[in-house]
Amino acid sequence: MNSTLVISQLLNGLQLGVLLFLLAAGLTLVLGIMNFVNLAHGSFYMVGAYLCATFTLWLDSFLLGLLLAIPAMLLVGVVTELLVVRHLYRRDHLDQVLASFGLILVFDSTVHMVWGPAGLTFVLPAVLNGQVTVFPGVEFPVYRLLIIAVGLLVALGLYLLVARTRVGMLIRAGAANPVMVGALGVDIKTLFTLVFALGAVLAGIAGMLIAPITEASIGMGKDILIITLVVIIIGGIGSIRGSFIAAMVVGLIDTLGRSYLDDLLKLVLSNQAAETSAPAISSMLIYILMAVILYFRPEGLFPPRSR
Amino acid sequence: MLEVQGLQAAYGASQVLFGVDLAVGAGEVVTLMGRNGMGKTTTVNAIMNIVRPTAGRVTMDGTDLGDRPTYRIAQAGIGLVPEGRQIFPNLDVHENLVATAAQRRRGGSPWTLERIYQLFPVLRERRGSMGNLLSGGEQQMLAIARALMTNPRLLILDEATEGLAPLIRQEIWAVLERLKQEGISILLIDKNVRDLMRIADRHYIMEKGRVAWQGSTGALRQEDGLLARYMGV
Amino acid sequence: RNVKIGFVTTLTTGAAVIGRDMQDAVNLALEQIGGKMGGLDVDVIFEDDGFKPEIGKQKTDKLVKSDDVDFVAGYIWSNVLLASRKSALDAGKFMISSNAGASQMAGKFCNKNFFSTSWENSQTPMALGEVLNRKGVKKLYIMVPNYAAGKNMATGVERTFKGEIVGKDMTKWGKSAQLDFSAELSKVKASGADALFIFYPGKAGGAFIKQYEQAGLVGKIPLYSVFTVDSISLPKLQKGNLKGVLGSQSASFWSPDLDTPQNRKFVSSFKAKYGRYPSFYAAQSYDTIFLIKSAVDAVKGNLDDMDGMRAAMEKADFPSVRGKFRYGRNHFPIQNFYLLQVEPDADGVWTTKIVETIYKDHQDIYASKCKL
Amino acid sequence: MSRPAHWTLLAAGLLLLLAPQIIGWIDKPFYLDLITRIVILSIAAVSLNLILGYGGMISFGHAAFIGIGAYAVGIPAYYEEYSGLLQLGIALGGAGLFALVTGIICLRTRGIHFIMITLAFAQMAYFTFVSLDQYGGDDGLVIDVRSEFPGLIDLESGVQLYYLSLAALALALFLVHRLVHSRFGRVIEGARSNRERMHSLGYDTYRYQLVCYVIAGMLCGLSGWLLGNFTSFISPEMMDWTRSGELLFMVVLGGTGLLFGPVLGVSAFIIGEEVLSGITVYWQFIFGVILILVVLFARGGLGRLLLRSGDGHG
Amino acid sequence: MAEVVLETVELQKSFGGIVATRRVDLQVHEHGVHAVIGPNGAGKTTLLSQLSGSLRPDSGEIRFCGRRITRLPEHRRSLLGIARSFQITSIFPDMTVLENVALAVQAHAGHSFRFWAPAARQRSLVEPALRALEQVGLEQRAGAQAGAMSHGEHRQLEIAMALATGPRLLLLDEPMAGMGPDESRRMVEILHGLKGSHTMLLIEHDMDAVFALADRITVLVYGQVIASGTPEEIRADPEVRKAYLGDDGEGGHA
Ligand SMILES: Nc1ncnc2c1ncn2[C@@H]1O[C@H](COP(=O)(O)OP(=O)(O)OP(=O)(O)O)[C@@H](O)[C@H]1O
Ligand SMILES: Nc1ncnc2c1ncn2[C@@H]1O[C@H](COP(=O)(O)OP(=O)(O)OP(=O)(O)O)[C@@H](O)[C@H]1O
Ligand SMILES: [Mg+2]
Ligand SMILES: [Mg+2]
Repeated sequence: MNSTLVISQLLNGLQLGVLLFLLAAGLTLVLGIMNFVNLAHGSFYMVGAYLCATFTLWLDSFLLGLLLAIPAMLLVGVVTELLVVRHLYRRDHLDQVLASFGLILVFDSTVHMVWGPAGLTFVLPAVLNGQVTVFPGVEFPVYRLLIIAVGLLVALGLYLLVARTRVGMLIRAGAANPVMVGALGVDIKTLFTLVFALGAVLAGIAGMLIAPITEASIGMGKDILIITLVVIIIGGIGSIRGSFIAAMVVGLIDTLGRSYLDDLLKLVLSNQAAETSAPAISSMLIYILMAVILYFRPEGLFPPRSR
Repeated sequence: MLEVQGLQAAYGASQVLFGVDLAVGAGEVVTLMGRNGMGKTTTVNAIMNIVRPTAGRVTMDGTDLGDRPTYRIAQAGIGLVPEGRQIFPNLDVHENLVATAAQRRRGGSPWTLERIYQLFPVLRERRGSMGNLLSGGEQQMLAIARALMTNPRLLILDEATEGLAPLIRQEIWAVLERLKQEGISILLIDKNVRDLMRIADRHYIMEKGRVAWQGSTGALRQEDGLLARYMGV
Repeated sequence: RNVKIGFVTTLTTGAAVIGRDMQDAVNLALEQIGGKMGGLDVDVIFEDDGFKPEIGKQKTDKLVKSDDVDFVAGYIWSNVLLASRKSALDAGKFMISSNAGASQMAGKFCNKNFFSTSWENSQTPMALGEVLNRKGVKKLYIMVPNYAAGKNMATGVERTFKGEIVGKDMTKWGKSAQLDFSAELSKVKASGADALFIFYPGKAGGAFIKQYEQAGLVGKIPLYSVFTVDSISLPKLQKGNLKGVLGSQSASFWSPDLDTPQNRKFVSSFKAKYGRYPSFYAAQSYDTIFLIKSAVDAVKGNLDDMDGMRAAMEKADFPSVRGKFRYGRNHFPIQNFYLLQVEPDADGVWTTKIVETIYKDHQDIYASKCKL
Repeated sequence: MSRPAHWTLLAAGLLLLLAPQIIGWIDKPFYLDLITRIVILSIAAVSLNLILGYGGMISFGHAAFIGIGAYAVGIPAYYEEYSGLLQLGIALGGAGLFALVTGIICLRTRGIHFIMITLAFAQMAYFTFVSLDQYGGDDGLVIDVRSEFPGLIDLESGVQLYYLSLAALALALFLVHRLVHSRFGRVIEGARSNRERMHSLGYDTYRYQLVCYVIAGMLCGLSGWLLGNFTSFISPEMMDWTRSGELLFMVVLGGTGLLFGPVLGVSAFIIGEEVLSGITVYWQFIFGVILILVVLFARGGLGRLLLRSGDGHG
Repeated sequence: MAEVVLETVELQKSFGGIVATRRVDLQVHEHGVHAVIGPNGAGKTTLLSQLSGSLRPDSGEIRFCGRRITRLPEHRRSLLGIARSFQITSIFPDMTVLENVALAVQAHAGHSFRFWAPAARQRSLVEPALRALEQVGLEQRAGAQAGAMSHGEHRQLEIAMALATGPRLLLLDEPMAGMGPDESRRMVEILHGLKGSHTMLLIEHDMDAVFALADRITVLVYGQVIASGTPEEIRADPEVRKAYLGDDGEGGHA
């Protein structure tokens, strides 16, 4: 096997993993800690991408675009929480699923109305658009390295916030019993609003980061959502550490599957069959992984110390 | 300190409280007694606005707590040990204690982790255990400790000694007496009538969502058959 | 009674840009013919296939059963067309594909009431394969989406390309298409190919080209495409200043600068009305309306005369943007294919220009399998 | 059940029974398609409601059974095997087997994990069919001839297919009705409500839930078999997670744990989609807002909303 | 002495570093009330959970009527006649009180793979359920939704469900917790009435109840049996007084 290719593919996997982690972190907080099944999490990813693209095109600077899009995402998150989500924490999961599906439709069609069906693209500043040599012989896009760095930083920050601070404790306590947290004198509602918005911002950042690679487009959130759900389930719902590890694993498996599976399949299948079934089977890998993990560890790899 | 007038409350269509009046003075220990299902817990929850009252007034030091959200009422200085413990199952003992800790009382000696662990040595041993893995009695101690850690001016204990071993229960009564001396007011719901008579100043007996009797410990002792009538004791 | 035309295209999801271009072209054509064919008023009912075969079929059913249209037209996607064909054809309606050119429709599923105003899928890549041979390409890497047309395109280029195929990736397509090609591009880079062939219609094309540039392949492994670099993707690429695409080559039966009377009229009026270049999707849709008009005119509005209308369409006697052409017996055009190159026009707008003719009067290879 | 509810039911039943005639009068043949689709999907929704509404097993992979049922028509048809009985047998057997095998694993988990593992299996089924290039892969397969029941019923006739579907729906409803009120049904409900307590009372809930899951899977397979015949087109798309999701929404919209809730939910969903999408391309916006409002204000779904207003009169 | 119904031999269970059950030998005799007392966190509930089958012991053995049941799953033990009431109320909140109890009856009325006949009308389920409700004094509430009752009523229901399974051995985890004095006394009477027909293992911190009911008492401290004997012996045991009873030992007399 070609070792430079392997290294590039590992980096590609890592980059996808980081992106998934940004999404998974917010979702796992909201689901695991606040007990809200937010199918609309992917919509924040989409809205983030659109906002960033719009601001970037408008100001002609990716950096400024990012700086404006982040507070805008915070606003989107807060408003969503206040209008819809906050009324649903105590409802059963089905109500939440239904309402957040409604939110997906609303976000998708709003984006359609505002930006049209075409999708938005913009290009990276020249500094980010090139490649660097990471190992002798291995060139890798600068920008994808940047994504990796951002993701790792966010991971660290979140871990500290949730595991090490009183805010983290309160969020977890509020998840289990918000009434009681209130009865002990803490304004849990506002705290939840902020956490929800934080999740929205993280998802939005993921969208902002991916936009210059692919583009901002309607529906980009729906598919990533399911993969993100897989990530948090594998990692153990509510565990930041778990979603980090699971995101990396899923990122690597997906990437490596895409690059090597057809060659593997060609050993057993005809060329034609291998070529057409490889993409499907590599997409299936992460679900197989999830099912196997749930079979042996029904709570995921790192179940939070309690439910 | 705490004054409740004409409090009414309902669960959906079924009304449970029909105008409860009660008061707890500064440094006073007051009990709320009554058979199962008479509305004691509902009264407490209505005071805290956990169950939204349909009518009535709740004031603390003269200020109307009105429609304040629960957390603001707690911040006014009420510490609650709820019925059924309701500790945070996904936090460990230490986190349960510090997550909501606060300082809502001036003067006196504030409750700290150290003092709590002296009071309940078991909790120190279980410091790192998740709340839901504790035994029933350990959870109950934790619930009391958690309320103490908010250093309240008024402590409400709803069946706080349920499931506690006799020795620990005695320990709790001793603590309550100390708190009373520090000037903390206490509203107490418990089934150990004998102990209540020993430490409380005044009593309210509830029946079917109303206060059916109120009076001092002395009066309660004297009025023959009162406890038998309302409590079957 | 009116002439009723049902037009199935994609009006939602990211592929809606294509649908819009087609819709605009149809409306332009209707305007130019005064909304009349053979003396009758024309009603066009647009339906959205949601980028899904199943929905496309459902909408076709509705057009046929509920709206009782005379012609079912449109269809961007080969898989949608394949799913819908039975609904339209079994009901005895004319079906006109304004884009999708599934090979099966040219061969074993060819039908007397089915006409194409585009091409059979493998023709364009076959033309491109010839170009690759002429340029001396020895090692080719192929990337196409994993659906009916993608497979046809790959088969097409493989059929004429004489060198070695060093790699081939089929990526997920449809509503949840794969848009991040990092893993595949790394493979391309490592493969030692001296050309990369792609087919990514719609938004995937723009995303692909960006990443092609970010991966540092510009100038290293030249890009050849079909149905990817067009008037839909170019404005976005230009806006993003992705210069890598300038000079890249593709094959097509049409380009905005194709010099025929009807095309000059079409392109200039389209630009005047909508302020942008039309895409080939638009050109084919525009042709669709004129093809139908030729049929209805021939029978003087007697829409029950199916045979008369069919005979008229078989003659291909209408002003087409591609100039004069013939229909094969499978009702696919026998037409020219050109090599195009991306260049700025006089106003600096990026567009495609015809470099040379690759095939003259080319007929698809499936025609022989058609039992008509 | 209250009196007005009875009348409503009767009226709805009559309407469904006479639908083809009415559609014939008003000469809108497409509506027959619409209503057939509603009836067929209702069967799937009723089956989902059985495990979800009564059993608390939230399956996010129910579309897999639909797909299996539909491919049970398509794959034999591809080999020119059109026997309806055989195809139906494959549909029920295939769906039941899939439910058994996945159920054994899925039922080890609960809550959100159950949701996700059912999704995982459905996705595996989805990708398996995507990779079956022979049967069209991602692009699907057109079914040229519908299931044949010589001398009994001709499914090529839309009306006959409709009545067959309606009969199947009635059967499914009756079955579920009896089931949930039986001893078996009580156990299923108990297991939803408090599984630990069921164990300590002496129930092996796992076995009961598994049987329930298999029954639901087969019912849904039946719906898929009808759907395959109805659309004459099958594709992996039928088992996509969004389909499972939509089915869930329909059930919740109608009201979980209500016998007729699923039918109501499916009707509201499909008719809503049809009507709104005719009005504007942005229909999803309106639809989304309605969904949110239903959750926020009509707790317990449309079914309970109707029942409540029905009670008000009765 | 009466026959031994339940017996444990060197039962051991630990959670991480905590040994919650330490080599416990216990014998419960037929038709008696055997109380287990001890400080909070001593391992009483843990012991009971191992007996009922919801926890697996690490080592040691459990015998029920001479049969080894150490590895038997919980529901199978229930069918053998071991019923349990929970320290923390565990009911079916969205069913009616009657349905709760009927479900308990049904568990012991043969398998439940009966798909057709409506269960609500089966007298064989409803009548025993009503009887159990009467026993705990909850018959008035039969039609109420179980979730919407007060804490004390939940406790009563909890006992009724255990009774309804018609058990040979009742494992009661603090049945008096949360009940008022009146209800507590009533519960003591109920349990007293069952004494002739049932064998009971009782965990309780209400010493009045323990001394009123128990024939034998075992005292657990830190998972270990520190004393076992008749109520009189236990009350007199200085170790027990120091570790658990405090002055409350006197309470039994009051
Ligand atoms: N969540 C609820 N929904 C409906 N009714 C309730 C609810 N909680 C309590 N009730 C009813 O309200 C009445 C009063 O209950 P409450 O819990 O206040 O009684 P209590 O005096 O605290 O009794 P206990 O001593 O048993 O705790 C009871 O009749 C009970 O059935
Ligand atoms: N699942 C568990 N994991 C870890 N520790 C546990 C677990 N369950 C119980 N423990 C610990 O084991 C000890 C025994 O608990 P148990 O519940 O048996 O006590 P108990 O005697 O019933 O006390 P109480 O009278 O307070 O109910 C306690 O210290 C508890 O914290
Ligand atoms: Mg109470
Ligand atoms: Mg215990």
